[in-house]
Amino acid sequence: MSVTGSDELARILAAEHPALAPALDGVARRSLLKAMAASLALAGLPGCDWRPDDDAMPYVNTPENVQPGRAKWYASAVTLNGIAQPILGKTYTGRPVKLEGNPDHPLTRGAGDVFLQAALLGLYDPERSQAPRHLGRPASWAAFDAAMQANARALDQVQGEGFRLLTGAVTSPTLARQIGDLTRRWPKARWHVLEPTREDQRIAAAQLIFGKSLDLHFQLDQAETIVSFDDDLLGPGPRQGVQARLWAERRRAFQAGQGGSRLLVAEPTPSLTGIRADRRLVASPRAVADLVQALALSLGIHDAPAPTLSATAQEWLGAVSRELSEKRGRSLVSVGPWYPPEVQALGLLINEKIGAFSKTLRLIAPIQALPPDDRSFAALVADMEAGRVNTLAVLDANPVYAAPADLVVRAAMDKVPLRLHAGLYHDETAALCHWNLPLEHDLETWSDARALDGTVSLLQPLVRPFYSVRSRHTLLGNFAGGSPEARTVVQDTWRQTWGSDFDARWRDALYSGFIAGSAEPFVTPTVTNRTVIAPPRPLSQALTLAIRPDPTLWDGRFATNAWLQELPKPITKVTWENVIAVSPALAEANGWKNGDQLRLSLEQRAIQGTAWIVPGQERDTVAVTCGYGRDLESGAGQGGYNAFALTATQEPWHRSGIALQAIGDSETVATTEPVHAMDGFDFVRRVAAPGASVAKESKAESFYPERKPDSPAWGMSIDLDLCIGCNACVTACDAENNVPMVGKDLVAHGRSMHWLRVDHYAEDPDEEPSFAFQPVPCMHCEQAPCEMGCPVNATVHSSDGLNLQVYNRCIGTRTCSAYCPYKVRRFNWFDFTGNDPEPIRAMRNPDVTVRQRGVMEKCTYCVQRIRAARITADIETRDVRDGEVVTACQQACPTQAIVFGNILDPQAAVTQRKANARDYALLEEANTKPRTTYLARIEPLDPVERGEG
Amino acid sequence: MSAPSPENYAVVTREVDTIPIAYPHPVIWAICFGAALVLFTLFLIGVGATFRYGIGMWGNDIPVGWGIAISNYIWFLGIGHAGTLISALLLLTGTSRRNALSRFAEAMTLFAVICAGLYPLIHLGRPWLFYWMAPYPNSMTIEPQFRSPLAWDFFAVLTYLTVSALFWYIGIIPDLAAVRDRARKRWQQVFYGLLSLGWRGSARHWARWDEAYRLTAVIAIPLVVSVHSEISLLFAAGPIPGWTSTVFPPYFVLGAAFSGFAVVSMISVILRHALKLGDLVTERHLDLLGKLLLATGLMTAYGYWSEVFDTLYGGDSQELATLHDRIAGEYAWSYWGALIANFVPLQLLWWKRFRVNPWSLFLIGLAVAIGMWLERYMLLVVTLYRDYLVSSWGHYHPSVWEWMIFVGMIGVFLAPFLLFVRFLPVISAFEVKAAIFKGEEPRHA
Amino acid sequence: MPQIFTASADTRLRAVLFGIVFAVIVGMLFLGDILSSTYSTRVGWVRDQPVPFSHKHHVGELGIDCRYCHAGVEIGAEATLPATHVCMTCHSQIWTNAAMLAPVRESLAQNKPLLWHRVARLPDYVYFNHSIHVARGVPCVTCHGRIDEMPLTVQAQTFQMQWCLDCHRNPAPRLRPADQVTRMDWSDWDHHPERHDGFGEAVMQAHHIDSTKLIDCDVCHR
Amino acid sequence: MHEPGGDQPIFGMMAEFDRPERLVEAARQARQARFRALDAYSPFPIEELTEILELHDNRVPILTAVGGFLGAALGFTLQAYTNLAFPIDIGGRPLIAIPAFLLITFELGVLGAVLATILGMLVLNRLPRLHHPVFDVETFHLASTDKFFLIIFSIDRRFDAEGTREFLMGLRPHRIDLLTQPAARS
Repeated sequence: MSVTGSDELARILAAEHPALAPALDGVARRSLLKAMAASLALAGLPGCDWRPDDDAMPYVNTPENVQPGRAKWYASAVTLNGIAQPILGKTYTGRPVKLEGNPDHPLTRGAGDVFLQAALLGLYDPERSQAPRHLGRPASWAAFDAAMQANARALDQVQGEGFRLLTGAVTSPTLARQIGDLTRRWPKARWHVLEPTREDQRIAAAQLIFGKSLDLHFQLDQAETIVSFDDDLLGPGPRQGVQARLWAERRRAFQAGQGGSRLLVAEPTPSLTGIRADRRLVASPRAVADLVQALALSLGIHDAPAPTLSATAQEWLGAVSRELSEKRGRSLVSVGPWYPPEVQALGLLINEKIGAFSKTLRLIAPIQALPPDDRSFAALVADMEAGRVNTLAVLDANPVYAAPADLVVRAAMDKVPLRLHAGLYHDETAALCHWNLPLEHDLETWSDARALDGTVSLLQPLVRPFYSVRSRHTLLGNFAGGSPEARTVVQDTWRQTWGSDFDARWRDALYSGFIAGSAEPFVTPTVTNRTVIAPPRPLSQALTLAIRPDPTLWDGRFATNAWLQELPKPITKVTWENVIAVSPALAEANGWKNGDQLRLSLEQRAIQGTAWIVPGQERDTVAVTCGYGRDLESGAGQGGYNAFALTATQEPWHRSGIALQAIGDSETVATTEPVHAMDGFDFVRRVAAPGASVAKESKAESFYPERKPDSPAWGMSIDLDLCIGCNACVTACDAENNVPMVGKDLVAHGRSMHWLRVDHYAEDPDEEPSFAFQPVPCMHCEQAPCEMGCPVNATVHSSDGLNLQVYNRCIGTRTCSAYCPYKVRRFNWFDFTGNDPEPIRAMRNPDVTVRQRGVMEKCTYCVQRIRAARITADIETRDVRDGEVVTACQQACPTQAIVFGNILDPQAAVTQRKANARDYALLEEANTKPRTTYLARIEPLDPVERGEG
Repeated sequence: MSAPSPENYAVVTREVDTIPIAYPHPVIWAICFGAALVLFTLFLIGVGATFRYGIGMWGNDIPVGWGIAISNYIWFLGIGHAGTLISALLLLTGTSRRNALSRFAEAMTLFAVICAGLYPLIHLGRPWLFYWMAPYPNSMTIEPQFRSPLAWDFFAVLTYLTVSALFWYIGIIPDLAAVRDRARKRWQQVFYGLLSLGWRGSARHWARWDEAYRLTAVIAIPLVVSVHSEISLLFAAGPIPGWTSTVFPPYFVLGAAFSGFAVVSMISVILRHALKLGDLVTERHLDLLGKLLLATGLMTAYGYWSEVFDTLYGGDSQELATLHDRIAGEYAWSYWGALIANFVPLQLLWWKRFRVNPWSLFLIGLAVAIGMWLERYMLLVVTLYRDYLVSSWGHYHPSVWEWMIFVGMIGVFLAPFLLFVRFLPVISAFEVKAAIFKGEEPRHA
Repeated sequence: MPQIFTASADTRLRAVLFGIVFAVIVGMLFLGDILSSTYSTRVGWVRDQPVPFSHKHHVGELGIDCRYCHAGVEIGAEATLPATHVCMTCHSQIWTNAAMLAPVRESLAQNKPLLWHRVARLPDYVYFNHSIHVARGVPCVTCHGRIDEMPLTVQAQTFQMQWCLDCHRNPAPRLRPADQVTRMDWSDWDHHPERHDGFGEAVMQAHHIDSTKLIDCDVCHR
Repeated sequence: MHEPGGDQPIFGMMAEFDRPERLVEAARQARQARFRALDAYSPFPIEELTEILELHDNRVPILTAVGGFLGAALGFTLQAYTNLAFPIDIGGRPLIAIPAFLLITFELGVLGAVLATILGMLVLNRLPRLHHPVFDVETFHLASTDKFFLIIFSIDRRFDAEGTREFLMGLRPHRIDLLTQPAARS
């Protein structure tokens, strides 16, 4: 699905033809036409490109509180796995142009992730299905309604016998209520859930020992010691924003000398959590399970025979139990959702033993609405095959693509007389359904959803739908022959709850974006069953396969999202495809190199993927990610392989007995960072204790007159001790600054356009490397070499210390880039924006110039935000307050590793940050006096390494 | 030595000035010129495609934002330095031997500099705005940024081009007059009549001409040095390891002269053969060229050595890393290639018989031309593809379009040079005569 | 040897040489003129509009304040064009069926916006913010000219960078009392600057306006 | 004006020699015969002639110096002025960065010097001059090959057709021509 062919000719095409416009990868002409249709809805909204806009189109009737040319913020939420990610949406004349986490939300406090940021592109995605279809041909909603009413009448006769509803995870109280109503009306109808990345095994574990399903709530801000058994606490997913924020709170306290913050991780393949760990043990999935058992044993939780552990494992486990006994009540043990319920249960019992319950580990009633008793997806497939299903309504799920491979969904589908599919895309499932019903995107719909702690967010439309789409609530009503209006349905839910003071509370909820006090209360459950038997170990000694959700495409729902496709994976920095991660040892044993094509076969099924050597991966573990290998009609999302083809209902995440061999040929992988070794340099510096200071280089002399900076003097500080490498800053930057996406081939060619990159370092030894992340934006050097090199004054210094890039002055000599020691400048090799389809133009941030072909661009410290703040301040005749200018990356950072402000204001957060002893400048020896500086990583030696204990 | 006689003067005129009027081998010339035009077309195609679709057509990327375009710019400009330098030096040292070499050496300079000057223009991201490099009153009130090495280059190259052109032109006027006087066809008479500005060899004119010519020569030498020093600053002014060396200016100037003399040697051998100028471009000339080549070559070698020494002595880790990349990195072939092609064949020139043998001289010149190209490429690419931050390391592989433009650029050089050979006196006949008169240039046979 | 050239050839040659030099000089001057001419700046050019709206009538004669229609001018970057219903607030009462106003009624009836052609245009890479200029007392007339005397609206200034910089380099003389920005006739100030001596400087001091910072590139280019 | 203007009917009398030495000798004798308005034509510069005919002209070097100075001055003021007119902070460098400015100053200095020198030389030589009386001499086309000419201009005080001819005969030239002006011929 690459934008441009590998040869020159294809590049020409890329530059010339909209069909290959990089910002919207792999858009076929057909969908472009659709995009044009959509453009009618957007007509007159001033697109922001370099052509002077000649015509002006005022409103006929200015909507209330819309001020053309002035941004309005609306509180709403986007969902991931049905879980609310509360947002504030920035809109211009009714067009959302940027999403930010909702800082008022009691749980997230504004923390978000890449998926939250990228949801914006999802809204404007011309790949979306844009009108209903029947048997693949465009159809009218009227026809659909008629069909549904007929069908509903038939079902009424038989109490809904044979009607099956399949949804993704549901936390929406309204949707749950609607489903409830439906099943009351049709008692024999059944509701099933398929959410490929749902934490089913955790819920099962709770069932196992508490006798009821509960959600785990990790209070990372309370946990001074966290022991993670392959649980990616800080990794991608619905939990990332919240957990990263909580962990960072503890970490900041630790930096200030208040209590500890230690993270001990045992995992088979490097995760963001593992990279952040103080002690990381490389262990195969089976070894991880063994470790849990051994720990439980040492705590006297069971008396099963002790598993055999390697020396390093025992040593690590020793450190763990030492820590746990030291920090009783202030420590937490978590077991990855990938492990079977029994192991999970052991983890819970360990937590009980170490006094974690209702301190570092809170339990709440599940926020997801779950079907009563056994309504698993497997059961649905069984019924379908048995012909017990006559109407299958798929609402926002994609079973054909994501179902475990041991279920023959395609065949089963054929046995269903009437198949309805409601989704954002015309996906694999849609292709097998009679009716394809386009859904409204979260940003254009009325709905509600719950955050991790149960707090309900109201979803309100930030923009009038510009495709012919319907909300999930409306469609669910349609299935039952009705035609409810989404807003009313949602309001009804809350009218029932609130009764008389509905209007006031509704208004408040819309304004704040969430319903205050709707969080689930914590429960202190009693353990009803302690006889947990560990799972039978896989007998095979061969390779183990670890399947994980993809860090950028999640379960594949974002396959058409160019921002996420081109976002470098946090650890491999690979874009546009998923790779087969193998350990250095395994690769060497088999003579595999990065890029070699491997064939991974398991039972009768096999996938073909690209080998990628990952330092720090367990020797005999092979890691793959879901989400790629899509089969959309437009051809989008075809890169990589579909790992769901290797999953099984009973073993969704770990499989043994796989075979792996090279098939001979090799392919270039589009990675933004070919080399990950630091090569003995000290780009990322480390200190041993919070108070310690980094080795400062002697102050270098300069030929140039010392210039006293003039207030405000903008500067940035990035705390490498808080950075978890989640990439939220990168995506936020893409959205805020209209950064174009260029497609796989150009990325492979070293032409990716990200203004901000997160460097990942893995230093030898390969088996147990020491990792680090380092975000690198423009350093805004006070003595910038780039400025000196530019012959036309296109990159110059502003009086408040910004290193400016004046696009319209740039003639593209690229001298600035050649002279830049940090190589943070990006060049428009082709016309990356001129051919963007109308929806993408509508999405652009009007405050930022869209760059023309042949000009250099780079991080501006979000100068548009600085200027906006200064104008407001000037109008109010005051100085810009600290925290008034928040750069996009800073805002998006869930751990607040990035701080920005006026370094001449002694009170400013950034000034205090830079006063820290850990503060250092990258490449100090280049003597460029950067305004962006870093705080060193804190990596305390633990007792064993200190030679104690 | 035999006493000068009118015949001698007439012979010289016949040998040199008949060439433009009645060219000896028109067919061969036409074939060569046709070939040059084909190359020229390639150039147009390559540049056309680049302008239409963008610099992305090339292999450049981040970190290697510059590529062949800039290394060729330096290479061509280097070649362009020999002509003026050699002819000015020899003029001032009063060596009469220059007269055989100076003319086409200068012509080579002229066309090489034109080629060099084209590169910075076509490598721009928005070439249609190239004129922003020049100061002129404009509604933006923005002028060039004169601290930038590129701004310096802009002035340096323009000045150098103008000066070389004028130097070459006033040198050729008297011979144009001679051609005019022998021309019989009307169009030739008019053509050469106009070009020679009606020169009539008046003693008054000669006197002033001589002053002007020598003054220009005096000025030309520091100019040559300054221009390539500036080019070296295009690299050395940046903070990037491998470029910050202070040895760069002399290093570049010597390298330039080196490559230039190499190409002069090649051209003199070819012309000598093709136009039967054996008794004008004598073995002594070849010998002289050989010695110059050897001398500048050895000095360039010193530059290489001192660069390595500086790095090892300075011991800066980044500089050391770059040195390592040069001798053992992905592009080590360019370093060793340069080293070998530049200095190994060169050693033959210690022996006179290799200096005076046209073909050995030609081949050594060729080797040096290639070697210096590799050196320029190495200096640029090796430094850029791996600078400070490991995370931003990259690669550079020139695209077919870049090669096309390079090959085409050789056509851009050859086409006008062939026209020069065909229509203008390639040897400074009047100076040969002057030498005969002074008795410095005895006539053999 | 016969002469190649006639005696008059020299005269002609000199004429040609002189002609070339002359042509180059004149050509450059002419090019410069074209670029600064109203042909390229569009100053004073009338553009066709759906409705021949007369600022002369509405502002000059009826005395409607700029901000009644251009409501955004004080709070946002854009002055904003009036929505159709703003026009109709009056024209539903008066000139209710003037042919001239047909497009306006149509727009309201069919809920289709009027398509105006911009008169005061800036390139997309220039970010001009009305609110701050108005707040500091840069009167409308400075950039938009005597709009109250324009039967058909035309661009009053070149809007070239140089023109912007003239003011940004030395704002003081252009500053006026902020509460009178919409006033069109400032002849008394222009004719008797001494009467208002130091006003601009006072404003600049009061608001700590440093003109050296007003020419930072990012003031307009982002 | 060292040559007769168009108003003179006679331009001068020209003698042709086949050897440079003879020309030099002839020139010397002409000087001894106190002819002043003389010129010689040769295929290549002959320094002796410059001596004998006292053709030294130091205006060219002066022009060089002046041109060079003006060019350099222009170069520096251009850079200084533009930086003062729109002061922009470039990488914390000084606004007037003298070392950086010197390069362009030097280049423009060189340019000015060379332009002044060469254009000056042409102007002082009254070139281009396509049509000239001496071209009327039948064998003058050899003046660029291997013949050498001495001319005594009609404006010389001692010039009279007969006497001058006899004097020139005394120098044993190949031939002697009397040059008339085109004006007179028509």
